[in-house]
Amino acid sequence: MHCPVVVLGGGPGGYAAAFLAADEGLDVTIVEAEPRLGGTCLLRGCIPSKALLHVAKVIHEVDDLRANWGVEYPGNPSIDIDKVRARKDQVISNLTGGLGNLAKRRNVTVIQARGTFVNSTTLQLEGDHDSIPVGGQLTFDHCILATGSVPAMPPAFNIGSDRVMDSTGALALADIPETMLVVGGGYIGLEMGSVYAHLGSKVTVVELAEGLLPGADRDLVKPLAKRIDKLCEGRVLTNTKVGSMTEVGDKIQVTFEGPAHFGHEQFDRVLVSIGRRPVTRGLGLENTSVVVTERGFVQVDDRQRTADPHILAIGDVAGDPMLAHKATHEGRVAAEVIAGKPAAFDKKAIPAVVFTDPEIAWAGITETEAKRDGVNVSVEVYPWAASGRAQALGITEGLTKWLVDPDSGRVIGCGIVGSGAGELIAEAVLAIEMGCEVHDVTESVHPHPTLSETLMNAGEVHFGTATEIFKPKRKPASVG
Amino acid sequence: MHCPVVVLGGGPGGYAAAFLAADEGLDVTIVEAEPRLGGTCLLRGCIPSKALLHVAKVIHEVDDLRANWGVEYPGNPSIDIDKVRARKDQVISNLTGGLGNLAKRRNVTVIQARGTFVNSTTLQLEGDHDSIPVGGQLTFDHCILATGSVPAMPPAFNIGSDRVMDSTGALALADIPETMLVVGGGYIGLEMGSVYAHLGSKVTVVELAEGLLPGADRDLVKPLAKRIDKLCEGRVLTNTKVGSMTEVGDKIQVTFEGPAHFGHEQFDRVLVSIGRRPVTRGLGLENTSVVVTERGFVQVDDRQRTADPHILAIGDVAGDPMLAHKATHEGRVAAEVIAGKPAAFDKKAIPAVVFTDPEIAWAGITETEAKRDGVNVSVEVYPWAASGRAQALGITEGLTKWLVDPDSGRVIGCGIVGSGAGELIAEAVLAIEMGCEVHDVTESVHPHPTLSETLMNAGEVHFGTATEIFKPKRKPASVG
Amino acid sequence: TPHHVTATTGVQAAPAVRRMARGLAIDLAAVPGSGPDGRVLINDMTEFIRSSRHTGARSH
Ligand SMILES: Cc1cc2nc3c(=O)[nH]c(=O)nc-3n(C[C@H](O)[C@H](O)[C@H](O)COP(=O)(O)OP(=O)(O)OC[C@H]3O[C@@H](n4cnc5c(N)ncnc54)[C@H](O)[C@@H]3O)c2cc1C
Ligand SMILES: Cc1cc2nc3c(=O)[nH]c(=O)nc-3n(C[C@H](O)[C@H](O)[C@H](O)COP(=O)(O)OP(=O)(O)OC[C@H]3O[C@@H](n4cnc5c(N)ncnc54)[C@H](O)[C@@H]3O)c2cc1C
Repeated sequence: MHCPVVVLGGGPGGYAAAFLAADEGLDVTIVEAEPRLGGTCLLRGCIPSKALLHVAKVIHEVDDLRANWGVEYPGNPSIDIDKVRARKDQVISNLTGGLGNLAKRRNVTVIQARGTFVNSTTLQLEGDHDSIPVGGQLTFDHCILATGSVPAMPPAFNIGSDRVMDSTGALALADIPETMLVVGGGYIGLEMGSVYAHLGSKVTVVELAEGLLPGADRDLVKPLAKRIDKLCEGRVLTNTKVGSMTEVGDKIQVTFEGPAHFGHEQFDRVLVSIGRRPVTRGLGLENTSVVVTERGFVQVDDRQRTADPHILAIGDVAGDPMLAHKATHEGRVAAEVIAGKPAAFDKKAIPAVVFTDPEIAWAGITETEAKRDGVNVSVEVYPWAASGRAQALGITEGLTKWLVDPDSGRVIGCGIVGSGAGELIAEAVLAIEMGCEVHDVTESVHPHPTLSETLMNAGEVHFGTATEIFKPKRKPASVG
Repeated sequence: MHCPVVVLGGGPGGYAAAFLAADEGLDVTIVEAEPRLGGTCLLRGCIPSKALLHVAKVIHEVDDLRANWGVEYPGNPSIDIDKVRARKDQVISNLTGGLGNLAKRRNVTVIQARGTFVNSTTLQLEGDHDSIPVGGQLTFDHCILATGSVPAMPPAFNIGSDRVMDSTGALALADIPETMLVVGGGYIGLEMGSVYAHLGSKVTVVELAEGLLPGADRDLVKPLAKRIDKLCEGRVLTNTKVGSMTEVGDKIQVTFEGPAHFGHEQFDRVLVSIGRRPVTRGLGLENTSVVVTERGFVQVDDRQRTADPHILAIGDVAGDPMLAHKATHEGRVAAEVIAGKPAAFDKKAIPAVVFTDPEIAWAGITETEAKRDGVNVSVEVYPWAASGRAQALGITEGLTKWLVDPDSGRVIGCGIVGSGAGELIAEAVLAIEMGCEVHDVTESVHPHPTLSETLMNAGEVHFGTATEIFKPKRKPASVG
Repeated sequence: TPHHVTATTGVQAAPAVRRMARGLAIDLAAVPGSGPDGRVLINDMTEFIRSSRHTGARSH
């Protein structure tokens, strides 16, 4: 069978690419190993994690109503874990079912099979699904490689026990263990750890680096670290290496090898969330001209083209940051490039969001990067304690900051920590992409009272004229 | 006493103007009748209403957890109304206390007095506070008039009973009445009605017009109207005039005079929220050259200058929309104009937000206005049912739409209904102010999974290429 | 990383303008920008195209 455009992998990168290519009038086939479209993001990533985080958030807010507002629900919530799981699975089915319908309506063929490259224009299809064409091969003019990534699981932790889980296992929500260790204080570990902690587990977090969320600006991490520490009742072990894991009865015994924390401890479950690995091995890429980097990513240019003229690559398999929205936009670029449209992936800002409570979000250049690379920026910070909305909601620990290019006065980076940061960062992305100067942001009327005002206010800090804080940049008027 | 710049009224317009004028190096005095800065917004408007709406929202979310997520708190919440009120008052004190400190640190003099104009450069100060200078008069070079607005209360409803309240009374939260009538289905009525309904009152809403929120686009109102109807158990009387009110025992008897609903009914409390009236009477404006319009607003130009060369006016007193963020931005313009800066109030988009659940927000041109004025627009609607985030949160009734100028491809209006709409609209305001084309929005990477993506997706609808819905604009690829 | 470089250096233009330039194979650096700090606006593009049509200077 021949199809002009084949997309290998039906995740947020792959289906976005396939659907747009179809909308552009191309004849498209998706090859996906799983019975459902959606990929990591929909089946075992972004979506189920956010559904569970919603439950965690409401439980937290009820605690806050009790503590601070005089509104008290009697007792603790009873949690029917089967219903929680069913609801989460329902959300997934709705969305993945929707994608299936959309593929049909767009005349996109979906083949359920594992594809491997025989050569630059042929895929071998493994599997036993009816959708696999006779002969089990598919030839193409263009293939968009979108095989995504999988959780990294070092052999030392891979001890053949169900009690040692990756993020997929944690999202399966088999039970609410009494005690749980989260190995890795990155965003996935903190999101899932928060969920289990709010559902009632005693969670411990262990992180090799000096602080949680290595790489993120410290001032953004601080309020979250404080909250996580409280949630874990102090059991946050940074600067600590996990040595070995062994199954002991129905527990997992874990040894901590310092430098900050030594000894061993037993947990009912362990979540290993130390990173993700792009899926480039075992795909037969050696039969093509595609170049794979040392770190296992497919090398692409700004049009998502690989070194093989027939193959483009997008999403997690095509490099960092491994985020769904990056995958989607790259997918759209790849589809447009094949359709002959003037697309390129030349983004100035790809937002990153940690959907904990508080949320952390940033886009464009970070303070950490600016320091590392010696980029001269002015950093304009607005504390949420000065925001009427934050006061009304009782979430005054947040902050919003802009990184401004001192020469042009343009905003080139933004960081936010606080409830809803993930929504707020979108305006910052637009501002950075548009090359907005600080005045463009401060003179846009932000609705009152909202947290979006903090973006405007942080801009005002640049001029020393934020209404609700006193941080003059000009000399004060001579007094007397 | 003489002060170069006097601001009459210490609301969000007045204090923003005063603080910026001080930051610009000017010598500033605020004259405010009340003992605290903050005005309507902070003392009896935006801030306390949003604090109470937060409580309402969490109560709603707990109901949703119970109904849909298998997470159940035993029984109903006990609501300690004194604590709720105390918390709300605490929020107000924090913020108003903050403003007091900021005034001090900026060397802004605050006089607690009622000011009236003796002539174009002199205020008479009434009151007995120490801050009033000897002689009780204040002369100035420039006065910024920022006296705001007060609730409209028609004489027919002003029957001298505590049980008939305006928004100030409703926010005082004297009790949680068993039954409550909200007269006027505008944003203030719906916000306060929602609060009382969630706290346990049986609320009835009566509105003269055919639908709630007259003036707002109907597709935005629809999901909210449905929710309000459920919250009020069907007691939403649109197309209905309130005739008279009388106190009968400890109830208020209200007559409904059709055309859709007739008869009379008794309520424990009535909230009259039919609009607000600018404060221009009794100020001695007749002793100045300030021109007041038929509707009672002070006439200003785009630099906030009145017909009197010494007097500028801002905020609610200076015209619609009567919103805090409009007041603040006008205040900043007035301060800059006095300081000789090139400011003008030339906004393309002033957002409006209804902070109910779901929220409604819009900015720029509305569909209703476009129809009325015969402006040719393409309307691009994205239903939240297609959003992964909305599915994960179970809030799929929302929608996001752009109004696009078909000639230039620029976004000129935006409307959103759904949770968090008030935060999301900020990006739309920036886009409209920047003159963004639809591509600018669709090619900005919006983080996944967030509701901000719906702005990008609604933009994609413009091109017929939104991934998660099928709404082709081009002819479908020839099939076979 | 590359996307940060474009954030601080290079020609400033909105995504839609960048897209237009790519489509017409125009080097944005060659287009005089009339926006703040030399930002290239859509109108600058149309003007540039019009004037290059006259002079035949357009690089295709
Ligand atoms: C717990 C968790 C939470 C996350 N939360 C977020 C978040 O909030 N926001 C965010 O942006 N990102 C999040 N991510 C990351 C996000 O899921 C990925 O960045 C995204 O899914 C990448 O999309 P993709 O299309 O490149 O690949 P994937 O989604 O990984 O999809 C790849 C697809 O290819 C298929 N495939 C692989 N090999 C073959 C083959 N040989 N033949 C056929 N099919 C094949 C796979 O079955 C899979 O369906 C999260 C990830 C996890 C694990
Ligand atoms: C219940 C409610 C909810 C609201 N919610 C929102 C919202 O969510 N978002 C929003 O944008 N807007 C909201 N508003 C509207 C908002 O409060 C007003 O638009 C805003 O306060 C106007 O600001 P201002 O500075 O013009 O006037 P005001 O805030 O009204 O302040 C005027 C001040 O002037 C003082 N004053 C008046 N006359 C004199 C005098 N002669 N001498 C001395 N002092 C005087 C008054 O005491 C007052 O403090 C709400 C209003 C209400 C009632």
